[in-house]
Amino acid sequence: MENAWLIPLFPLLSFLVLLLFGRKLKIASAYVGIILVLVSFVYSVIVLFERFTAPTHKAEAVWLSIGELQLTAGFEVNQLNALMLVLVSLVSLLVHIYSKGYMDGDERFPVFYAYLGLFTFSMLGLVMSPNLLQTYIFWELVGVGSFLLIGFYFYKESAKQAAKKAFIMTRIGDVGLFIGMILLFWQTGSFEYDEIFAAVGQGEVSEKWITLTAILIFIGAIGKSGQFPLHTWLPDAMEGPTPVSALIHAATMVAAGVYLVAATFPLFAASETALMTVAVIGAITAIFAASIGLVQTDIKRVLAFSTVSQLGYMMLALGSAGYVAGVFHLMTHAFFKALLFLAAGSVIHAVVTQDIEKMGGLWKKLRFTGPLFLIGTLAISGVPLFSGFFSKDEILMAAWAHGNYGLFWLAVIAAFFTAFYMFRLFFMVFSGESRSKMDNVHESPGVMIGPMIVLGVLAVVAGYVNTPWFGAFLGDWLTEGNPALGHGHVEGPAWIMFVATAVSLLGILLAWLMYSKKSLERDWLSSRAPISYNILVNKYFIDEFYKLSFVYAAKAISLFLKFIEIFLVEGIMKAIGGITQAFANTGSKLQNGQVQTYGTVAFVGLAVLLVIFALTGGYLQ
Amino acid sequence: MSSVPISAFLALALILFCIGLYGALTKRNTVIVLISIELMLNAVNINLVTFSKYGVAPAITGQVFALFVITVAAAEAAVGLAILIALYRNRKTVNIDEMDQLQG
Amino acid sequence: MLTGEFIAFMALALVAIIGGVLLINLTKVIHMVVALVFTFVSIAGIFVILSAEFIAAVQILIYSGAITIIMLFGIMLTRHDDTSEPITGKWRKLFLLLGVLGFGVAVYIGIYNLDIPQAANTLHVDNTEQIGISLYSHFIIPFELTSVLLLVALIGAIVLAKKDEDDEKEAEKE
Amino acid sequence: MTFSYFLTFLVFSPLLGIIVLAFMPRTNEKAIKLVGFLATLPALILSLAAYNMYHTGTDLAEFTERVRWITFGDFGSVDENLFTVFYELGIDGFALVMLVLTAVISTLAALASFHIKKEWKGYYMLFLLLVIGMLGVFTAQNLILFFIFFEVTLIPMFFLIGKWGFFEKEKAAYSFLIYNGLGSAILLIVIVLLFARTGTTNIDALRFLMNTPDAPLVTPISDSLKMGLLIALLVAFGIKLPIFPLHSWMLRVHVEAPPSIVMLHSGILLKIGAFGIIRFGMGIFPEQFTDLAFVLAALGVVNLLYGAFLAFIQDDFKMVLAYSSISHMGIVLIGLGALNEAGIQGAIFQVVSHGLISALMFFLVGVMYERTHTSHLSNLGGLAKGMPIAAGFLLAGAMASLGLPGMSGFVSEFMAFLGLFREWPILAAVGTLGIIMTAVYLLRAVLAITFGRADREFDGLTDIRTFEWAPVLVLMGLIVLIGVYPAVLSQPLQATIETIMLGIGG
Repeated sequence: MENAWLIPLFPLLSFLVLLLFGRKLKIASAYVGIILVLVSFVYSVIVLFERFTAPTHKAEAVWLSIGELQLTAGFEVNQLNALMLVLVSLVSLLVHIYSKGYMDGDERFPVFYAYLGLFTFSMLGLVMSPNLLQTYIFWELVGVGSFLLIGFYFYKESAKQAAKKAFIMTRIGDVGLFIGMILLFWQTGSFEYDEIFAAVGQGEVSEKWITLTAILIFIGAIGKSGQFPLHTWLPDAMEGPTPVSALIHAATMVAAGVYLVAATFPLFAASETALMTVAVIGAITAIFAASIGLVQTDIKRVLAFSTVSQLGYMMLALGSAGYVAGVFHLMTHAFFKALLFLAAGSVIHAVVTQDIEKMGGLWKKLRFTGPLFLIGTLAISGVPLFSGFFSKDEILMAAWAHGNYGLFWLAVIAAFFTAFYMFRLFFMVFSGESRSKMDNVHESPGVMIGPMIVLGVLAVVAGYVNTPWFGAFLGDWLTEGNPALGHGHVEGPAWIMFVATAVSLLGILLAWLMYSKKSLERDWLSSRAPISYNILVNKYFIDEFYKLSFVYAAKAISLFLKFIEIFLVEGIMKAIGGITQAFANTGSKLQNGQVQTYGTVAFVGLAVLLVIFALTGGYLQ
Repeated sequence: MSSVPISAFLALALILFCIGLYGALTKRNTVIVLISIELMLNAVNINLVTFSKYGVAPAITGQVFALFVITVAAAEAAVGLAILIALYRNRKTVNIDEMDQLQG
Repeated sequence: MLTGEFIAFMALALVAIIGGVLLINLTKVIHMVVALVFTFVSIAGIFVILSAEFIAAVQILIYSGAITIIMLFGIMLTRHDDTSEPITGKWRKLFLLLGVLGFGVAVYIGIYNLDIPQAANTLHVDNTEQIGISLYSHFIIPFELTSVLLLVALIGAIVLAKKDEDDEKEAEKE
Repeated sequence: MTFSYFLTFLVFSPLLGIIVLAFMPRTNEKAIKLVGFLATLPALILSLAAYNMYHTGTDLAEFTERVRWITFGDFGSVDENLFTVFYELGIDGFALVMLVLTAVISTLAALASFHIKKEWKGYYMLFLLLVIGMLGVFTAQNLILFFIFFEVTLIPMFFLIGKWGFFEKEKAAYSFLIYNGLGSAILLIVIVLLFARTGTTNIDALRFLMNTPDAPLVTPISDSLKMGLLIALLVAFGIKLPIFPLHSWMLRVHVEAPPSIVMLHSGILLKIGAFGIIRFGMGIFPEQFTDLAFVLAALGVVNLLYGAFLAFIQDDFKMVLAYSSISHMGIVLIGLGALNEAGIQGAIFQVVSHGLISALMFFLVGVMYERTHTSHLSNLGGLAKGMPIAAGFLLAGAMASLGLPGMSGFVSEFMAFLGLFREWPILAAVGTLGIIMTAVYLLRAVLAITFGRADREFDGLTDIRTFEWAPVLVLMGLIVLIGVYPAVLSQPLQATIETIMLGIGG
């Protein structure tokens, strides 16, 4: 465990090697990337197992000294970090393998792997950071990795816009984190997590400051995790290659926000207001994104909105003091959402479109992808025995136990929506008649199916590490030795489980009736309530609102400043030039050869000096 | 001892100097300009003599200097007039604003 | 404190200043020179008050006498058509007037409450003799140089004022 | 061990190149370029040697050299050094860092100057003269010497802009000269006044005299006069930096001057403003500086936001970079205004970091302009296809510029804001808006150049060529080095910052 810092360095090595020699390596660059990430993964697993027995390991060195202050860099392996290491390196490894098939034939193949390496490095670095500053550093690097990968198809205008939007929207959140981090530093005198928590625990920081800094840090999480109101970049980020969506915009980076809140949980736990904010934002995001997901027709966008919605769930859990529930859902979600995205990638690979209206009847043609997609769909819908069921259940319990009854019911409705739109997606893609114009639809190569199978298995079994029936192993382990994080398992009324199951089954049934059996009208919503349908299709017009408000405001300010520039600053310029010129003109006029004029000028100059002298008392003191 | 304060003499000299200066720089007639300069020199003489009597260290030196100034002024007046006449012969004018050979 | 000295000073100063002002304001050149004579004479009076009898005498001899006469000659030898001032000079005059006033005020601020402790002096005793002694002892070299200066001025004035016959001829030819 | 004339040789080593160039035929393009490039190397090697010696434990004071130069008046009876100007060179940690930066960027700019198309001989002679001026400014130990070197930078710069620039080069050169001449004049007044009042212009002596009560001044200086002098200094250096609203000359220079000269201008010359404010403003008048700190910090925020917003709507990429320089110099002011260790260190880091980043960016602008003959965003696009490496470096440079962690821009931005948040949190919070805007305008500009569909006329572009590799790699390497391991910079700076903090009394 002492050498855990090596884990992120392997992907970094991959990045550097591919950047320098990628052109020569060509297709072999995939193997470089895969092998190096595999090493990371294996090492992460070893570290995880070591962590089961050994205590938290932390090592640091001075990175930057400012006078007396010494800022350190290092790494820490605690339960959460060890778990995240395995999670990130695993998904990254699978995506690396999958991309070998998916990106086959792209001329910038090595660049893609280099970017993946950079991203994996940053993400692994992020989850090992022992202090806020280092977290922020990797937090930004993760953002760059995501930016580069979204903009991978750089020649597409939409990709360019999406990349820019992703970077800027997350940057807005990052600034919140930046401010929060610095304010916290001046309050507690340290960036170190444990020292901050110690200071907070001993009441050295006032309630007001805790709330403020916690909310600022949460703004960072909002940006990264695509929470309302900074969520709009995430659906657009689907412009990137699909494996990237699976890795970054489903399993790892977007979960970084959740990870951040989890990592700083003792801070949030110290302020009820901050917790409440997290919970409310989470619940709003969950229901809001789920409702948009109901009507989208782009397969990746549906999944993107479901990601946003699920991340809202995790936030709700954390905001309801359900630390374990949030982290648990983070883990299960990583598996089933990565699976869904990879399966969606496989579908797109087969039919070369992302519009679900043009798919259908693929169940028979894609013998592997179909069942795997179904597993993912069942897991996310919270059908019993799949992983999503346990974690979602845990969240609902936490929300109820914390007394957030209103938010609890919102979450239940969101669960219903989720089940409905996921199965709507499933039925439209896989059942019924084919609406595709492609003739030779064929299954993806094994290099793509393999990772999906691994994820499929995990999507089923991952839930059993923390169940009300077989013991909350994960919860106990995560909270071990750290009472600030709450209990390993939250006891709630048993009926919650039945309600959750019931709504998800209801959602599935409704979707089945509408899209498979077709006994219900499909365009029920668009015909009965065109206004609300319109609002949902246009994602509540939030993009348009931002465009009208912030983008135009920035433009307006810029133009206003341009006026200042032209009239004021250039005015100063002109004034200086004009004065110089006027002086020169007067001077040359005075050179008229008349002694009296010269004498006058010389004498008046003397007089002015004398007057100044007399007025100032003779001397500048 | 003295009922007239030193500043009165100095002020008189100042006023005369200012008048002379104004005349020297505004009059067109060169003769008057020369006369104005004489007036300025006279004002200086008043100062010299005043300080010779009422200065911090009264001494005859001030008066001697006044004598020198008068001498130089006389020489200057003579040469000045000679130049004026030579100029007048060449340009048929004594107006100073028509003498602008200094202009390049 | 109306002592005789004070009254004399005030009268002389008044005459001197009026003379100066007339110098500026009169239109005919001859009148101006005459106004100036008054000023010079009153300044000689001021010198007497300042116990510089010798200087006062020299003042009358050189200024009121010699220089005034030279000026009159100068005026007579040249033609004077007293025309009005050119319009362009107006601004300069105003400018200059402000400058002169500023200068005056600034210097006046410096001198108006100048108070130098009175030291006893014996200037009025044998004034001429004192001047003579210091001129021929301490200031002998400058004094001799002054004579050179006067000589140079004399020759220079003659050379300048002498009619240049070559020039005359050339002027006639043209 | 002392190093007599080490610094003299370092500063005047480009003179060798000037002399050699003077005897060369003006048409021999290759040889001239080679000599011009080689002449910058001695300074680079010596400055790196000095840095290395510092790291191996040599005291920087040993580099000081001092020769009696001009004596005014005869005050030997009072103090034989009174009213005497010495020729004295010396360095402290800050100056050492700036010296290395100058030497590095000069060498790279000499390489970048291979793009120059005419009159190489005159160009390189002026170029080397400019280098002498810049090296001298950072080593001068007294104000008069500083001023002389400062002026030495102005003249070559004027001709380099006016002769080798783009379309409106004459106008740019004149506005450069007018503004900077004005700044120098103000600076000269301050220097002369200080000299007249204290009888010395040595910076350390002045620092001592100004901050010691009952110091043996020739004539006393009241607090209000000190404040006046400080404000005059700030204006003089503020023009150079530039501080809003004194910046318009610098925009013209950035747009019209040849890119290799802008590398030097933006990389080093603007930094003289910051150097002067720190060295003289803070060093000599610490008390007054403390009173003005808030104004400076507020001006910094104004600079930051003003530059950022205006950069957002520019069409010319050079204009974007020019405004981004204004914006980044705002961070220097923010750090200085914070007036604590973090802030000052951040400001100095920003000075170095922006020097490297803007040199890189303008080098790339030069490379692209050479191939596409345009720098307007509306004409460019899709360069990532034709010249992927240059585009990649451009993107990396933009990332460094917008403060991506792991690169130098972040360290400085972080420290400056760390400092400011301690003193004025609200102001700092307003300032962080600049962080967002920086990302907005830089991405807008860089993506417009590199991303999108490539124009047909950009098909046959060549990517980075042989000699162009050196500048991009060296600059990028330094940017990343400082970003990852900031101790390379912070260590030499420690002593300087401690001295400053001592003066401020914090």
